[in-house]
Amino acid sequence: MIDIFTQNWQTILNGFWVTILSSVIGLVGSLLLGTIFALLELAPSRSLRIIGTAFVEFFRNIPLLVITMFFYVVVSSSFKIGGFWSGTIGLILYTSAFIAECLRGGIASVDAGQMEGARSNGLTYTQAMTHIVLPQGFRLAIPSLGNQFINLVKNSSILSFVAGFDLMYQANVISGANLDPFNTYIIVGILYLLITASVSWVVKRLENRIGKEVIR
Amino acid sequence: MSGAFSTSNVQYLLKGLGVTVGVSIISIIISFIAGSVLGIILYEKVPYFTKTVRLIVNTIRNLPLLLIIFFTYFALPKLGVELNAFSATVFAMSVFEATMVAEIIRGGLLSVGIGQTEGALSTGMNKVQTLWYIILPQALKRSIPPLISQFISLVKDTSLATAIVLPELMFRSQVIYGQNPKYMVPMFITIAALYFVVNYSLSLLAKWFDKRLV
Amino acid sequence: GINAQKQQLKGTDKLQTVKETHTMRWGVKCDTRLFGLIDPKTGESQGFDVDIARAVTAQIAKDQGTTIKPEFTPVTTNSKIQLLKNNQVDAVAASMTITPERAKVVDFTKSYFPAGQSILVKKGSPVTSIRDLNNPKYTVIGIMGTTALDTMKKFAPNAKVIAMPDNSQALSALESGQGDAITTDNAILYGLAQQSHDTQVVGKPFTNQPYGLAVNKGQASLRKAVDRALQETIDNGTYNRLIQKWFSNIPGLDWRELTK
Amino acid sequence: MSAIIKFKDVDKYYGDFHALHDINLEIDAGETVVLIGPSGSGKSTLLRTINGLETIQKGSLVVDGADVSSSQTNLNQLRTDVGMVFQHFNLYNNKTILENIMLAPRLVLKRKPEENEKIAQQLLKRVDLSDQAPKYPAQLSGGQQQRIAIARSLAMDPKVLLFDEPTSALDPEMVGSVLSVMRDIAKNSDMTMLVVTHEMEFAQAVADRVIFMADGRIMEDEHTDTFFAHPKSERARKFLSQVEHH
Amino acid sequence: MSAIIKFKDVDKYYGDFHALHDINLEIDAGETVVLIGPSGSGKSTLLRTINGLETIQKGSLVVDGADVSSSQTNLNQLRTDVGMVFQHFNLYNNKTILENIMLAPRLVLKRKPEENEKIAQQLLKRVDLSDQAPKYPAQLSGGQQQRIAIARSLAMDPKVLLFDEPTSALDPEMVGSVLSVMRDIAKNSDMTMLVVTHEMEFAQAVADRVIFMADGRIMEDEHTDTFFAHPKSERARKFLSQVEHH
Ligand SMILES: Nc1ncnc2c1ncn2[C@@H]1O[C@H](COP(=O)(O)OP(=O)(O)OP(=O)(O)O)[C@@H](O)[C@H]1O
Ligand SMILES: Nc1ncnc2c1ncn2[C@@H]1O[C@H](COP(=O)(O)OP(=O)(O)OP(=O)(O)O)[C@@H](O)[C@H]1O
Ligand SMILES: [Mg+2]
Ligand SMILES: [Mg+2]
Repeated sequence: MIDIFTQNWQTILNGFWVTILSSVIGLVGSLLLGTIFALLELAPSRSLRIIGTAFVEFFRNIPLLVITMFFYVVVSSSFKIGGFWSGTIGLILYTSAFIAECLRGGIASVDAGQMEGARSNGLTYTQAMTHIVLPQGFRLAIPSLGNQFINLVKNSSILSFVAGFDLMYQANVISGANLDPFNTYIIVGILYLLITASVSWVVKRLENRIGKEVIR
Repeated sequence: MSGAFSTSNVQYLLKGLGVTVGVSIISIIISFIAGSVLGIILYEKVPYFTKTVRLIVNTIRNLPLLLIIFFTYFALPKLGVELNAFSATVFAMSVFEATMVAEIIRGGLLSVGIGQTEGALSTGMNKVQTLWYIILPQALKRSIPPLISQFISLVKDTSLATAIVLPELMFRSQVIYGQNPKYMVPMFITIAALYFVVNYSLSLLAKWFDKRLV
Repeated sequence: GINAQKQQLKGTDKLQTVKETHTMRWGVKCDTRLFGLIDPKTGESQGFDVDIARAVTAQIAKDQGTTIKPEFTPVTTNSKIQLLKNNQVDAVAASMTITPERAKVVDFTKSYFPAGQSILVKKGSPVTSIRDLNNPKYTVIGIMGTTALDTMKKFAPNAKVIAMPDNSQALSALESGQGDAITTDNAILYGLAQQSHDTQVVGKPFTNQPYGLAVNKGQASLRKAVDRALQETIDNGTYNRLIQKWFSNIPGLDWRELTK
Repeated sequence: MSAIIKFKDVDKYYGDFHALHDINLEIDAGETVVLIGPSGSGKSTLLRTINGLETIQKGSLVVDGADVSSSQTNLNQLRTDVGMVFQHFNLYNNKTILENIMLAPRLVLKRKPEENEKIAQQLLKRVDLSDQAPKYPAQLSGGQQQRIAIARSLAMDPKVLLFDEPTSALDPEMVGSVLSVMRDIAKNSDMTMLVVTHEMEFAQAVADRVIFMADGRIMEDEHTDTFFAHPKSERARKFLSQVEHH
Repeated sequence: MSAIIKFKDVDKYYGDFHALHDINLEIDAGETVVLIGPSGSGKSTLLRTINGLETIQKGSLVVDGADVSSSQTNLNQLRTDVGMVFQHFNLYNNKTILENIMLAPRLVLKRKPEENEKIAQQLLKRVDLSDQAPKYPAQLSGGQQQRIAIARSLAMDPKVLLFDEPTSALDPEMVGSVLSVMRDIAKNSDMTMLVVTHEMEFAQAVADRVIFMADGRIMEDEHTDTFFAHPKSERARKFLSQVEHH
């Protein structure tokens, strides 16, 4: 098993970095887009709410592979995007729908008393939202956001469908050549676990730090 | 009628929907049963055993499903387990989703609250009776909405089986637009719509349960 | 247990199994025009490879004095050898080039199709041969897991390279301008050219990469049976009929050159 | 003295449910009024209409000259004059004690930082919790949290303070300290106070008037001594006996 | 009469936290004992050790002849003899009222269906809730739920009944009905009762003995009249004044 790594370490490492890069871009992009979707879904205006909900429901209910392939074979014929960006854009759109749901859930689970307390104290709706409810909503959403980030890392293997040169893609190339899929996939699996475990660890730490501040 | 929606293409695609739904239903049933058992083991903290199960569940949960599919189809035969694309997909999905279901069931069991357990124990019921008559029914009821969400993911994830040439919906759409690039956009719209209809109905069901449970 | 079973499988004479079960499991392509492409009407792969596999199976049956039904499992470039090694198929007829590397892990019959690598470009492209591509401003598209990319690097070391999972995606990558040429076996390129009218194959094939049928290592009797059946289909004219059936109406290709 | 809170023929519905029936009530500036009644009788609802947390469907409600029922009225403005203390405190979980007190004065009254902090510290002293300023709400006991909630309301310098069962979520030993802060405000300021509570001793000691509600209606509205000495209605007598003697 | 509950030098830890210090206590069969003390003093913990919901780390605890601290003891058996009523009722949310009462007798005592239902109906009558049998717990008020919880415990015909603040999660008007059921049991049965409560009037009226706890220790253990007339410790005096007079 070791020799698979020693013989292919460059290929594997390349794939590893592509997976991390795509995940990080996916994380930042989907967090931004997801927050926008969530705010749209909670907006006072009915038409904004409908737009937000439509986006979220659409991307939540079709497979990531469909979104990714659409960018790869259809969109790429007009805009020159390769496998990496088709996959990463697919990841961002798909994940942002889930992040929007997490944030909405977080905000909903902030005790209604927080809003009432703030309003009774004279704060406007916007002030109460930005100073009191949203910050608590984000914190309450951290565990479920963490789950989404782990899913994001796992889902980045979608790049292998579109020649995105990620870890999964390289695993297929290597095992197609050495005909030892057993050990090749185990090695690659360990690398994936390395990334997902690190994400869990960071999320746990964040949870604990914030848990000390807000005990519910 | 010819073009993207010729009779034979439509029939071919609908059969793919059948495969997608078939794989999904079988995997849902197996993963629900296996996941419930795992979930109870995780909840009950059986010495050593639970720790082992926890390690396995965490490992599988944190791997890409695609990797598990490839592993099942290409690597498991080396151990003498021969699977065709269909059974390999069902096996991989069931294993992966069972770990997801386990976590949901465990969460459901925990959310029932210690008070129910203490109430039951204090009337002289033993642990198994308490679990079976009091905790599990409430936990399952609470788990329905997150389980449905998980099963929506499962339905979507069947598309990954194109990688091992399972002739499900996504694969068949590729075959059809492989005939003619002009069919690409119609095919994407069609399969997106098909997946959406199946999954959105499921998510409406989840919302309905959600409302009824509060 | 599992290991004993595995030993047993390895020791099994596949030809015997084929005769006993009256089925021969073939791995064929599902995405390769002219050789193995799924037809939505039947849901089955159709093409020259598939017909050859059928003819060979029928011939073996005749030779062995029994009935044998061919069974087809769709494979990808990436998975065909793995499935053969895993005993998930008995033989492969999947536009597979005979190479010394592969010959180490599988056994080939003699060649049944004289393939060679060529390039496909958009009509009107300044590229007219492989030499023109030897320039960093060009990107060449290959198919994941095929030998074509390695070979191409010898002829045009300066070109950039991307790999696509299958042929139809390679074609759409060419059409969408992600690359300037596709390189793979000429026969496949003819299929693509037939499919997409603003592309053409240019230049002569610059390699000799004959296709062979393959069986797993250690199956001498099966390999001999397949080889013999293949020769018989050539001898009795079936082979040439199939060449004509699949390659007679491709513009620019004289199918007679392919007959044996 | 003129009425600072004035209900006239007010009705309130939650959907089809008729929560307040034909409420007529005037409370003068500086008065301390205690509101009692069985669970579900509409006490909280009545209180919450006063600062616009609930809207009324019929009648008129004027608070400090502003018509609460009119959509023209700026509720944010009104709420700076009408503070509210909740059963479950509702302190801002994500802010320290000091920030809890200083936030609304800073955002709404645009009070200068130094002045804001000075006032906040004085209030902390008044509720006897000066040493807790840097902590977060979750680190305090219920009784302490409730005293902070009172200080937070006082920081806005309101004319009216509403209390909705301020001690009923507290452990018995915590109740005393909160009531004594409330007693202090009632005696030593000209604040108008309207208090929903089940603490009858407190009511007897501090209230000018007692209002007894049942089924969304005001059943009695009497001077404190009169009410406790001679409750008129059968309902009130029964209620008092249940609450006082178990 | 001999002791049905017997603590000898009992210590209990939650991890590092020393929750019960050197508890020595004997309760005779048929006695009604009230346990009081400030929040966190260990009242619930002490109660919960008696039916094995919490394990002790030192000393011995014998209940109805069974050594609770021994791993040999069948706790399920013990718990059929020791019922418990919780602050938050803990009725089975997924069962009707009648099923709540009948479940444990059916599963544990293997009581016959007809007899089981007959007894359950009698108990429902005793707690004055005969008409609620087919409802689910969530459809009842807190006071009603607590009376059902008592009936559920009685259905097992226990020798000991433990109550952990049975009325402190209730609206004030609900408290009376629950206390009167408890009073009925204390007077009209030979049940041994151990009650944690803040209801001092109830304690004075019903208890044979009062135990006062603080910081995990038993500070006083006196006859009811003696305790209320002359609490020995400063802690007890302070506690009584806080709980009784706000
Ligand atoms: N948001 C709401 N939607 C529907 N009904 C409500 C709502 N809030 C209160 N109610 C109902 O209105 C009635 C009065 O409720 P309210 O909270 O004012 O009573 P209360 O006197 O404060 O009772 P408690 O002593 O239990 O706090 C109750 O029947 C209650 O169920
Ligand atoms: N499961 C537990 N883990 C750790 N500490 C606990 C646990 N349960 C109780 N404690 C601690 O033990 C001490 C005694 O708790 P206990 O619940 O017995 O007090 P109590 O007298 O019943 O108080 P209250 O009147 O608030 O119910 C408290 O300091 C509490 O924080
Ligand atoms: Mg209320
Ligand atoms: Mg307690």
